[in-house]
Amino acid sequence: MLQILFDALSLGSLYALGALGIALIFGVMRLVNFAHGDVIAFCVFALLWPSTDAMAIVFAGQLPWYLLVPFVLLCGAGLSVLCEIVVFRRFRKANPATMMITSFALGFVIRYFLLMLYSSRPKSISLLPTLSQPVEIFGARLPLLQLITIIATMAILIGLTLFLRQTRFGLEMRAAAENFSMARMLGVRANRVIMGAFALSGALAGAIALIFGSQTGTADIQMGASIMLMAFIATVIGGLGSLGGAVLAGFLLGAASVVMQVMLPVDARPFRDAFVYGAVILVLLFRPQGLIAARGTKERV
Amino acid sequence: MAYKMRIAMTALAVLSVAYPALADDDKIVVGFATAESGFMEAYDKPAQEAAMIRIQEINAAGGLLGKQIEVVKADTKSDRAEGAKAGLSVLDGGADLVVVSCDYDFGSPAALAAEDAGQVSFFLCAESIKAGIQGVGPHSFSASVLAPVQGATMAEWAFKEKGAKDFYRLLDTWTVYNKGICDGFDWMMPKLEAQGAKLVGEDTFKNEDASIAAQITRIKSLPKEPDAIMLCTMMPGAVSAIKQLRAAGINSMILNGSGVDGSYWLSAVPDLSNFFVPVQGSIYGDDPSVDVNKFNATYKEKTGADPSSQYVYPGYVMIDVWAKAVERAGTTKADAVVAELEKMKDEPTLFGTRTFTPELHHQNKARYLIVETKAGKPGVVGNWTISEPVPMEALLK
Amino acid sequence: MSLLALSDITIRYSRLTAVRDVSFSMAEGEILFITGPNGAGKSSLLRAIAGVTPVAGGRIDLAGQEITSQAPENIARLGFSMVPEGREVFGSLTIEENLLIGTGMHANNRGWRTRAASELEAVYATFPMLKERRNGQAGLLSGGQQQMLVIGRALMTNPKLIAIDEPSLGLAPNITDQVYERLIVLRAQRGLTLLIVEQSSARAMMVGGRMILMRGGQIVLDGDARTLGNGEAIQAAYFGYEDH
Amino acid sequence: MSAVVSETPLAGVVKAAKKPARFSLARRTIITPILLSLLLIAITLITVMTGSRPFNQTVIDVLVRVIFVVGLYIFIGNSGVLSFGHVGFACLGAYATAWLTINPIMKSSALPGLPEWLLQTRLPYWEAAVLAALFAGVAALIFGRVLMRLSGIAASIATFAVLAMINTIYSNWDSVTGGTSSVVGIPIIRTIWPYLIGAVVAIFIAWAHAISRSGLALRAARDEPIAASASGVDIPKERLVAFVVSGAVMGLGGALMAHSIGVVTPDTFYLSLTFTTLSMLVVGGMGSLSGGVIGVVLLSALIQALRWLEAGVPIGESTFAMPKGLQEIALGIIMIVILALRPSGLMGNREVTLPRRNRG
Repeated sequence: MLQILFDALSLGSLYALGALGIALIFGVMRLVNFAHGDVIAFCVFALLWPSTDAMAIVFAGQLPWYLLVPFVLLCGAGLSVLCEIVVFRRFRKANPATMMITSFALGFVIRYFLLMLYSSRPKSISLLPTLSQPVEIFGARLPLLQLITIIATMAILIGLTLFLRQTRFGLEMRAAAENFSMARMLGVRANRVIMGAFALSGALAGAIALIFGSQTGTADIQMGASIMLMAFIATVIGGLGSLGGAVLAGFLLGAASVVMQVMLPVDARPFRDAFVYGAVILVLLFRPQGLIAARGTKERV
Repeated sequence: MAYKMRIAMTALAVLSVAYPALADDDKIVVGFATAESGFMEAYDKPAQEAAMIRIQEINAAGGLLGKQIEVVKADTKSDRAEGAKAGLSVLDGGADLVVVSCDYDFGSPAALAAEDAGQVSFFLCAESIKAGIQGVGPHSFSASVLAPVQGATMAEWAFKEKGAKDFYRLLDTWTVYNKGICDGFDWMMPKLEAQGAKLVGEDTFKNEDASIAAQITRIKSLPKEPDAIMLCTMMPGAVSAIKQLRAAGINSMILNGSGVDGSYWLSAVPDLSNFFVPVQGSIYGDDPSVDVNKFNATYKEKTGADPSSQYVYPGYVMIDVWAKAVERAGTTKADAVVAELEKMKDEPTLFGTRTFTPELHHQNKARYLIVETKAGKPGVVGNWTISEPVPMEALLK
Repeated sequence: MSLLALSDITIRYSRLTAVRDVSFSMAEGEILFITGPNGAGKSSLLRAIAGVTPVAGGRIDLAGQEITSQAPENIARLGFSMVPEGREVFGSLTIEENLLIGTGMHANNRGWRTRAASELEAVYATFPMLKERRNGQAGLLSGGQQQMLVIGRALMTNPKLIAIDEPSLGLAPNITDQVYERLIVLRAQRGLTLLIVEQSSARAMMVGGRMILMRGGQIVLDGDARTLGNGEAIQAAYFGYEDH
Repeated sequence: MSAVVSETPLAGVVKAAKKPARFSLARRTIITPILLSLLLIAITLITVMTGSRPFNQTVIDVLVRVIFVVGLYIFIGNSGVLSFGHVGFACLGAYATAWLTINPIMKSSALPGLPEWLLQTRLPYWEAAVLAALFAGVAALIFGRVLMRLSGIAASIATFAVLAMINTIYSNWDSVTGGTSSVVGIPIIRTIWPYLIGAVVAIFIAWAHAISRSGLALRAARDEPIAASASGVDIPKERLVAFVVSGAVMGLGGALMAHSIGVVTPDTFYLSLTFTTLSMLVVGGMGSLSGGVIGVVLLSALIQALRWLEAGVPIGESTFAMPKGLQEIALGIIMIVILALRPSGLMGNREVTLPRRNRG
């Protein structure tokens, strides 16, 4: 039972972090950033030296953890901000569909760039190998990594909450997420807030890359995609623009996935995702504005 | 509008020049409709390199039927629709043999194009029964061994040689290949159960699942850790699954298909032990056959790297058996070559024997070397040939 | 020198022209009402000054600088503060947080809280109700309270000119009275320039000051609110001639 | 007279859709589908003249994509709601045609879970394609009944959930769909004409829907949602009509795609096809039928040109070849540039028509 709880929490953590990364950008820009998954993949590959050999040449991955973690977070933030400056800045006034397709095209560019440098073969990396040891807690034997994932996610969530609540930048960001043009009329600098949101979102992508990378031990071009999809769904059913909702929905999706895997009979288990998506449709039908509708969010016409 | 149309047409007209249609009977042409870019490239390229090595050997020894073998290539871009185009384009290039992608799904559009044109097609290393008569037609073959043979081999070997009694089956539903391994395992299990083995549980996951924690919890809730886990999966999800199994403290034997062969990923699971893979030949320099080790050296010399996994070898086998059949038929005419291929019974090759029949253009029984990874070091620990061939019913499941 | 000057402003939404060739200017300390029926282009005009609606033609100057097509945050920095139609409080933020947003632009990160504190005290002195509920969610306030909040929020940017779009919208008349009372006091205290948009001219006549009447995207009358308000001309100008 | 927002043109449009007015509307707009069809016919004729088999296959592919993108346009363009789920209907169509056309002997061994009557059926491909389209349309009706209440991004996600459900079910229902493995034995049609006919039919269906009362009402609702519902437009109902029609067109496209390569798997009809087709629509111009068709033609031509560069172009003595993989990168960048320059797509909301006429 305890084990199931931990399983649900650790999977939910990944989805929640992903959903946050998407919700942050959506909040300030109304952009559903499909390139987010590719930023995650990029962060993992940044640890390797570009080569198309089957054997991965570990490069930054060899750094001690206290350098490795900031390195990956910076990679994510850097790439994300770069995307904003080079591409998304030009699309501030575009309609959501155009922005979505643009972000998809950008993700496509990043993915094929990685493919060219590293080839399509998934590469193995041993990231923070000490974390793969099992530990015993309350009678349940858990991978240490699972525990660290949960703790790290909680720490990130608390840190982010403090940042958003206690700093001026956080305040500006929350205001901008709720009503961007009003915030600007009060002197909030659009570029700064949007770049901040991209940087945070990119750093979150880096965090996911670290967790996911050490959990799977693999760097794969496609690796961001599945998390990105779930995160995207979590963002919507959580209530677009609501950060709290995104986190909640992320954990719920993780829990739904794990619980269904446990409860369903073996023949129905391959259909697990169909049930999860069915539940998503149900949630949307009953709460089209999401679980936690961002209060006061104005539909921009 | 008219202007745009003109541009489009000019572009199209120019493009059509890029596909010259030539057919020349003085030459023997092998056409590769394989992935040179995209997802499948990593799988097709090594086998294709091996095929090229065999072609060069043949050419160096005077060619086939006294003619040099020429090669034409078209990129499938790891895309099915592009695959069909690539197949047609090597056929237009005069291919007598159409070599298609490693995977049935990606290779079949090109193979079907070859079948339409009445030409022989060979899958580089597809391990599904469909890669042949059943899924393409009477002129199609695969150079590798069926996936169910791998599952069956591992089950029987673990039971007979390692004394494993309690088996657990963990299937990744992502691909037919994965399902094939487990199908072979499922066919073998009742025979072993009659002798005292037991299937203590089963579960599924998806290759791209971020975490298989729930599946692991199910294994851990068993009264006793199973002796062996039959893990029917492939890259990249395999690494993640193996890592998570070991991280959770499950130390059972892990039995696999050939898809996880290779040492390139072992760094992800430091000190991995009790881990077993069936292979057609060893890339680790300890193959019992001297010729295999010699081939590995040649491969390194030509490509600058050691073979990354056993999937290099079927490419070599493919050209080898096809060339023999052409030699025996005295022609590259498809029907004659197919007839010769179907006469092959336990035909020796560098990497085990090959048998083709008018019912099956694939191997339903093969000798496999078993590679054990112990403390992160893989090495051959034995070989096994299943007691009877996997029957058609189990293959077509 | 005028504080705000518009010349030949035209605003278009795709094929629709909302404001056509509008020019006027405001002196420092002036109070100006813009009135007119729905769709006259009043709000568009305010939003154009604030920089959130692009102008198709013309020029806007604020405090001697051209601000046409400037970013809203830069216009705010020059001393223009906007209280938009429908108030637009940040509903999920607390009242104090709503107020604090506007102080960000004048302080560096470190000095921010201390600097903001003195501004806050001044606003709380004007609107004691806000202080009482400072940690409450802004979205839960009543309409009148929200109106106080957004005026307070506009004050926090330390503006020279406050533009208010329909402060009476959705408020009971006695609440509207209170709002205006505070505005008049504030104007006296701080030497503020006020630009107020109202649909009806009644309030303008009551408060006094200058009034511009717009209709169909153009200025039709401009003069002293009290003298204009009593004439027959305003009736005709407001409703226009009957079509067809 | 100054232009003041007073009344939306909507009421007028809906009223105008009465019989005689509609006839003149049809006459006024029919030139668009005709021109688009002529474009496709011209491309096809050139293809046939070159006689190159791979090129023939390339153009078949383009025509199939035209069907998909036109199918997407019928829903997305008219309703303004982005759908990520339509490729799911293409999947249904492709499998339906597989069930109907595969040789019964092969079928009973590969797909034993099919009902007896279906196992015995074997239809010519064009009958199967029509039935596949109907099947996809019915499925769209069932899903649409539930989903069309939603709008905006919630609707987009819900349609995606439909795609994911279809994909999961078709990937695992081994006895009926063959699971993730390819379904084989679908007759391959390598002549180009059926695909041309399919694409032209799709274009005319889209046109007919667009000028129908339902299509007009839906577009009015897209532009002025509040005014539309005030004047009695039942938005969910009109959306449902578009959803069903577009689902059927997607089904037709899926069926033809199956016949063009001869094998189907569920993941042929998943994310990558979704994004390719959506990109073509958005780059061409989401709000216009011409935009969709031209988006496909131009992007396909661009892809081919880049591939040709990748394969190597002789320049004088030497051969210039782009590094492998650069093609996709270039494609992505060009798409971004096009969208940056023309955020509402190449065509915007305009349709191709003859000069001197009103564009609009």
